[in-house]
Amino acid sequence: MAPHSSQLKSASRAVHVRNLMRRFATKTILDRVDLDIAEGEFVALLGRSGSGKSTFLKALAGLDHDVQGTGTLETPENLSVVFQDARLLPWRTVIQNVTLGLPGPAGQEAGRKALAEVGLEGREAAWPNQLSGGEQQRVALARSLVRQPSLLLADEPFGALDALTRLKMHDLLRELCARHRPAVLLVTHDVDEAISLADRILVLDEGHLIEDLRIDLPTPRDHGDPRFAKIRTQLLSRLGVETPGRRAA
Amino acid sequence: MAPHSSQLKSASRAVHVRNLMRRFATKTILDRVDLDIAEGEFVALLGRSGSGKSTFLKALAGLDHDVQGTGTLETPENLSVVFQDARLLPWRTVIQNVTLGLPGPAGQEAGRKALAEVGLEGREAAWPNQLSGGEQQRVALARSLVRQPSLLLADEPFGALDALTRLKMHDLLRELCARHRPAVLLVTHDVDEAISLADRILVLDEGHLIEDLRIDLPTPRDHGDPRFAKIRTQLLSRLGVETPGRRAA
Amino acid sequence: AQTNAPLLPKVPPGTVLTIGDPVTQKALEVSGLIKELSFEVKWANISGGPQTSEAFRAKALDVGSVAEIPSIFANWNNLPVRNIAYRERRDPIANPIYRFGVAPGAGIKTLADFRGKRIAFSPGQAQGALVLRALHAAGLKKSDVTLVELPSTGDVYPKALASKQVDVAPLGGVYIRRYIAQYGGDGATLVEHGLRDDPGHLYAPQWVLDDPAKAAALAEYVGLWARATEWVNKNPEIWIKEYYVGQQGLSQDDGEYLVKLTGEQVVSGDWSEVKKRHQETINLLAAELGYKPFDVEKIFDNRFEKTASAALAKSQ
Amino acid sequence: MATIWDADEVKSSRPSSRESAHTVPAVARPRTSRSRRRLGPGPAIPFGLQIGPALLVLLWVAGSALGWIDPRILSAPWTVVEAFGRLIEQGRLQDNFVTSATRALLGLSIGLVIGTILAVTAGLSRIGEALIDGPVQIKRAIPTLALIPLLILWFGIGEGMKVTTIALAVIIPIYIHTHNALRGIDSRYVELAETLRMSQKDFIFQVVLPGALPGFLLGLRFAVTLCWVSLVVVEQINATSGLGYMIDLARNYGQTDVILVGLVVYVMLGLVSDGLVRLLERRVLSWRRTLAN
Amino acid sequence: MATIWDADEVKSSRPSSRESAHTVPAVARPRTSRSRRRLGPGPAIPFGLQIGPALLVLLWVAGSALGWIDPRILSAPWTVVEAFGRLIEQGRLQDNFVTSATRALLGLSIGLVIGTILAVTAGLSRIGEALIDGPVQIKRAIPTLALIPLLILWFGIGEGMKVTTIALAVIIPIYIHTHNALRGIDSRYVELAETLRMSQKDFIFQVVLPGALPGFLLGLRFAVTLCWVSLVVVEQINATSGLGYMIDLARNYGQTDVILVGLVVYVMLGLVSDGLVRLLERRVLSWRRTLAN
Ligand SMILES: Nc1ncnc2c1ncn2[C@@H]1O[C@H](COP(=O)(O)OP(=O)(O)OP(=O)(O)O)[C@@H](O)[C@H]1O
Ligand SMILES: Nc1ncnc2c1ncn2[C@@H]1O[C@H](COP(=O)(O)OP(=O)(O)OP(=O)(O)O)[C@@H](O)[C@H]1O
Ligand SMILES: [Mg+2]
Ligand SMILES: [Mg+2]
Repeated sequence: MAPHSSQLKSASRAVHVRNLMRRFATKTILDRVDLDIAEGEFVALLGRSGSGKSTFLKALAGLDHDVQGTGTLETPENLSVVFQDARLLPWRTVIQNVTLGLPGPAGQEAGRKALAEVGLEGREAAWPNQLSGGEQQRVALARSLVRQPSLLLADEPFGALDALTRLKMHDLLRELCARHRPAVLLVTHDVDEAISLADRILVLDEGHLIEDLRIDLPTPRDHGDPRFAKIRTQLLSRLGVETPGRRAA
Repeated sequence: MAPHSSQLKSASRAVHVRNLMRRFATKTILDRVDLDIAEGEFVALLGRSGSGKSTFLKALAGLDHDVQGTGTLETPENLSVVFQDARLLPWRTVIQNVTLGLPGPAGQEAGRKALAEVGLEGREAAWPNQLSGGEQQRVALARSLVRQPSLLLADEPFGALDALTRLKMHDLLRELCARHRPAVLLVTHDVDEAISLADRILVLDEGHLIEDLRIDLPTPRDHGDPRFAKIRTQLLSRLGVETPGRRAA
Repeated sequence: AQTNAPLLPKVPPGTVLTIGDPVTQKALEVSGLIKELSFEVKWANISGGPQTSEAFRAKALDVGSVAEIPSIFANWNNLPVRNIAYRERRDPIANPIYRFGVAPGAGIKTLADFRGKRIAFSPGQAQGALVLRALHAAGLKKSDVTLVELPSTGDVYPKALASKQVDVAPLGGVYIRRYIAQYGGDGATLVEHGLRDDPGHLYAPQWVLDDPAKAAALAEYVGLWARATEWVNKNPEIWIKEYYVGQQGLSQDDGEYLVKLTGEQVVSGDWSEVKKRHQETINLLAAELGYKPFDVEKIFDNRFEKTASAALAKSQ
Repeated sequence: MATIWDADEVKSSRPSSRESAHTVPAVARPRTSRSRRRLGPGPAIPFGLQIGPALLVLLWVAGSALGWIDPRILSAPWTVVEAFGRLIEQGRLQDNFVTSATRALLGLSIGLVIGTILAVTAGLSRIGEALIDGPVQIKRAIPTLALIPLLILWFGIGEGMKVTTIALAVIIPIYIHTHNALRGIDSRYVELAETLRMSQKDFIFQVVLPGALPGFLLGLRFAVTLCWVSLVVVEQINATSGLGYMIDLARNYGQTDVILVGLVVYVMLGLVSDGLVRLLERRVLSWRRTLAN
Repeated sequence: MATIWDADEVKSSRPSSRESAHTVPAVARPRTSRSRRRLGPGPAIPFGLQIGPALLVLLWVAGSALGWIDPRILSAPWTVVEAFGRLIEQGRLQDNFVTSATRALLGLSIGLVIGTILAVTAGLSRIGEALIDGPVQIKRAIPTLALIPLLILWFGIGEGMKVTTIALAVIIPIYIHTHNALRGIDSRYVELAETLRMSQKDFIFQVVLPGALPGFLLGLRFAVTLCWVSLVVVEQINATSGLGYMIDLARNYGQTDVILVGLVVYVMLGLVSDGLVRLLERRVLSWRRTLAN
């Protein structure tokens, strides 16, 4: 594990995790995980399907009351989660889902702006089940962003989006980060996405963070850049994919 | 539209669509769409989020009783759908979900094999909500494949999978296609995935199929191949993404 | 209606009678008289006017045992029935079925004091008719009092009196004693009404009486009913033990009290007196409740007038 | 890597693959023909719910007209209509209805409010549940008839007792359904609410109550008929008017035609009340996509 | 491209960001402390549901011992316990219980089967619904008390009538809950079933019934208490034993302690039946993740 992560001063860190263990029945999902995330840091989390990424996020969000485990956790109160499923309340309209719990007309206004930003202007009054998969995901994103969290936990928030919409959402997220500087922990399966967005990339495997990689490429990052390709190859091999030719069968 | 699609003889085609219209309230989602898919043909469908891909698949599956529309449709009776949401019955275990409606011990056996193939051996007795997102998606895939359909309609079946698992599922799908030669219509947002798997790629936009591209590259397909890159660029531009440097911000 | 067709001397074989008269049933069993029944009987544990009438309507019952009111109301409401047996208490004024309970502090000593008071009233039941007759006897009209409609089931009346929801309510059976025992200390009292409230009848629907076989069986049953009544008069100890304590689950004390309260019941071979009183009741109820009065002969089957007393005479 | 499983045995027992074709010529009208067998109940029959009752009435009319039904056992419809006419003419039916409706609706409203509050309290707090749930179950286990003497003791025999009894009856289905529905809300939505740092009020009004609404509405369907049905019991006591009183009286006297008038009124009240709640259900649950539509 | 919205007004009204820390020292035991406020009811209190009834009993004991409760109004617990002892010694309680239980459970079983079949029929076919639903609503709208005369007309005064009345009472909640739950099944699962070319039988047993199970079980909770409660009504008619008969008889003679024994038995039967169904609920609905757990 990179040394810097444990040397953050308490004042400047957004997330502080020590010795985090989580298990379901006999299966240990997280095995004494340590992690620090600095304020404003953008961290991407990679890992195989079923490796425990969502479990980790839930633990950080304090949502695993019923899961066995131990450990020390410090997170800001003002955090926001984009769940792997969009998790919209089916009985509230789109705009109500975005502004859930936000008071007054200011909340309404912010919600409407957020919806427009994710490309869903005019769908405010729709029911969640009248939206396409990608549209639902974007509503969930808008709901999280409108709250301007100090810590954003996002579980594959772009999984159901096409290339263009995904790029737009990347831009949106970058701009928000630049503005409010939240710490971000983003789970994704897209290695390129991780490299182009994150300051730091973690790989979770068998309950351990087996990789903690700082990305020092200048932004905007060019996918053609050989350093980009090198990081990609390194990460993919960590994930068990041997490339040249990237995704040859 | 490529001329070949309308010249298939009725005997050898799996899907025959003419003049398909679908609308929600005032919004026309599919506007006189024509499409033929030959038996054994592997077709990928791309399109922006909200462009109507899922609507199209549902129409092909005969599942839009309550949607307004007209058109001619011919599809084989024996079709199978992987929905965009995994759509596992929460009150049935994983193995029961896979073997739903399959009779007897033969069905059980096939179901167990299918689960092992998607990497979920030993999870037969789990409830769906005890699975991770990607695991649920793989159960849904196993459920579809175990039925050996003549037509497989798959709506982003790999969206929640990591790179390695995704490659394994690609292999699985390819081998099944080679064996039973179903016609496949695969919705995906991953252009590389489409190019590496499909015989033909469609792009849906504003209710029309604005692209119908036959992929004649030899298999296995090399992502580094310049023809691959050219097709990728062409498709991405159809989707509104201008590249060089592929996904530069 | 062929109420003049003479009764058959013997019950034809194969006759079945459904009888809702649980008290007599028990008496026949205990006394052994039940062995003398020459036809098949299906016993039903049904009592009370409304229930018996409902069972008649459903053709589920052939004969029932009630007081005077049910046959009157049945005839007003399209269910032709007739009384086929009659018994009364030995000293009816001293041994009434009901007494009026008076709520603590209501200050009522005689029927005349009912004026302006709230009286529990259950229309269609014997208690209801008794209230009307008591008012009539005291020279009061319905409008001189407040009739509070309450069902007389269970302990509703004593509870209503105790919580002073009504000033007067007719009480029967163990409730008479229990009410005074529990609330006498608070000032609860009783008022005697001095009226005849004691008639007991067997009655049957017209269509049963029209069936010669069933009519013959009824006649036999009326005879046994009379002898069972006699038997109970003569064997109060056994009756208390077997019926009140054994079957009804009362204490010995309560059983003795009830037997004393009832006194002796006598079967009469002459219906002229009872018919006269019935006619008065019919006229009173008709006037108070807005029905058409009818001739009392409509609800008696005179073929049975002597049946009970004859059976008694024969057995002694 | 893949050893493809073989399910030929499975496949052979399914219908062989065949083509099905269909054409919908007319434009812009809802597409009804389809290639796939539909497993749900299909589109609603217009006035479908009214068919059953209509058939029963028809049977009654025909049975009485053809002499199959003994009028002493079940009065003929025209006798009942006559009795209706008579009662309306005398003003009795209207009077009784107004009295009863006042009692029923008052009891319903009170029961609704209390039942909902109890359900939310017991649903969201274990202590609330410990204190509330048992007594409600006890109330439910005791037959109302057997409770009447106690209610008289506590609430007298006036209007208060009647409305209280109705309210107590209404509380039961409202409480149980709402509590059950609330406890059945998917925990994923509760997690969501927790991360959104909602206030307790927002949580109740945005998540809990709308999420439990389907259950609440089912409870309401029971409650609206219950409030009418309870009249029969409460109007035995110190009532001089009301539908229950009318039936009670008629039963005491054995007036079958009046009993039937009362029953017909009950049936109509029940069907209309239930129908109104179902209508409400369709409107406020319009977000649902279920087997029903 | 993005014009970032500004929600500073919004933010200012939320609690300011702060750090919360917690440590769980012991290893391998369920983690209970947490940083996030929990909105659900939290973990179940052991024997929580028994607290309410226990408190009521305590109140009764204390009230009677301290003389707050007039024994004329509500017999003291020890009197009732005495009566219990007496009735059991005489064998009356057991006899009555066996008779009643036979009736109740027979009626319950019949009602369960018929109710479920009706619900599935009406739920899956519009014609079935048209024929079944109305009559069920009509039955529901008529008070049982007022129905008794008709039931006697049709089914006599024997055991048949009693069991039928109980079964008819049980059918109502089973039908309505199952039908409602069935119609409420998410249409996504119906779509799935359609694409899997399930047989009608598989559809009913794999999708419809398990999906409607939560509703059915709630109906069952109503049904199990209803079958006991109905005894009071049916055992008024031509019964010579049974709990309802016992209470009725005791009411005639004013034996308040026996009445209370009857009510206590009812309450225990109700609580135990309801508890058993809830236990069953927890077991067969173990797949659910809801607010409750
Ligand atoms: N409630 C549960 N009970 C038992 N096992 C569970 C439960 N929830 C999750 N798991 C298991 O824990 C492991 C980690 O799950 P998790 O959802 O964290 O994976 P993930 O990394 O998010 O995977 P994916 O990328 O597929 O979403 C999986 O194997 C999953 O099956
Ligand atoms: N029931 C509905 N009522 C109204 N509009 C709907 C309904 N279902 C879908 N739509 C709209 O139809 C459009 C097409 O939806 P569809 O689900 O087919 O998109 P998609 O191409 O699958 O998108 P994605 O890639 O995001 O899943 C979307 O804009 C969606 O909002
Ligand atoms: Mg996950
Ligand atoms: Mg889609």
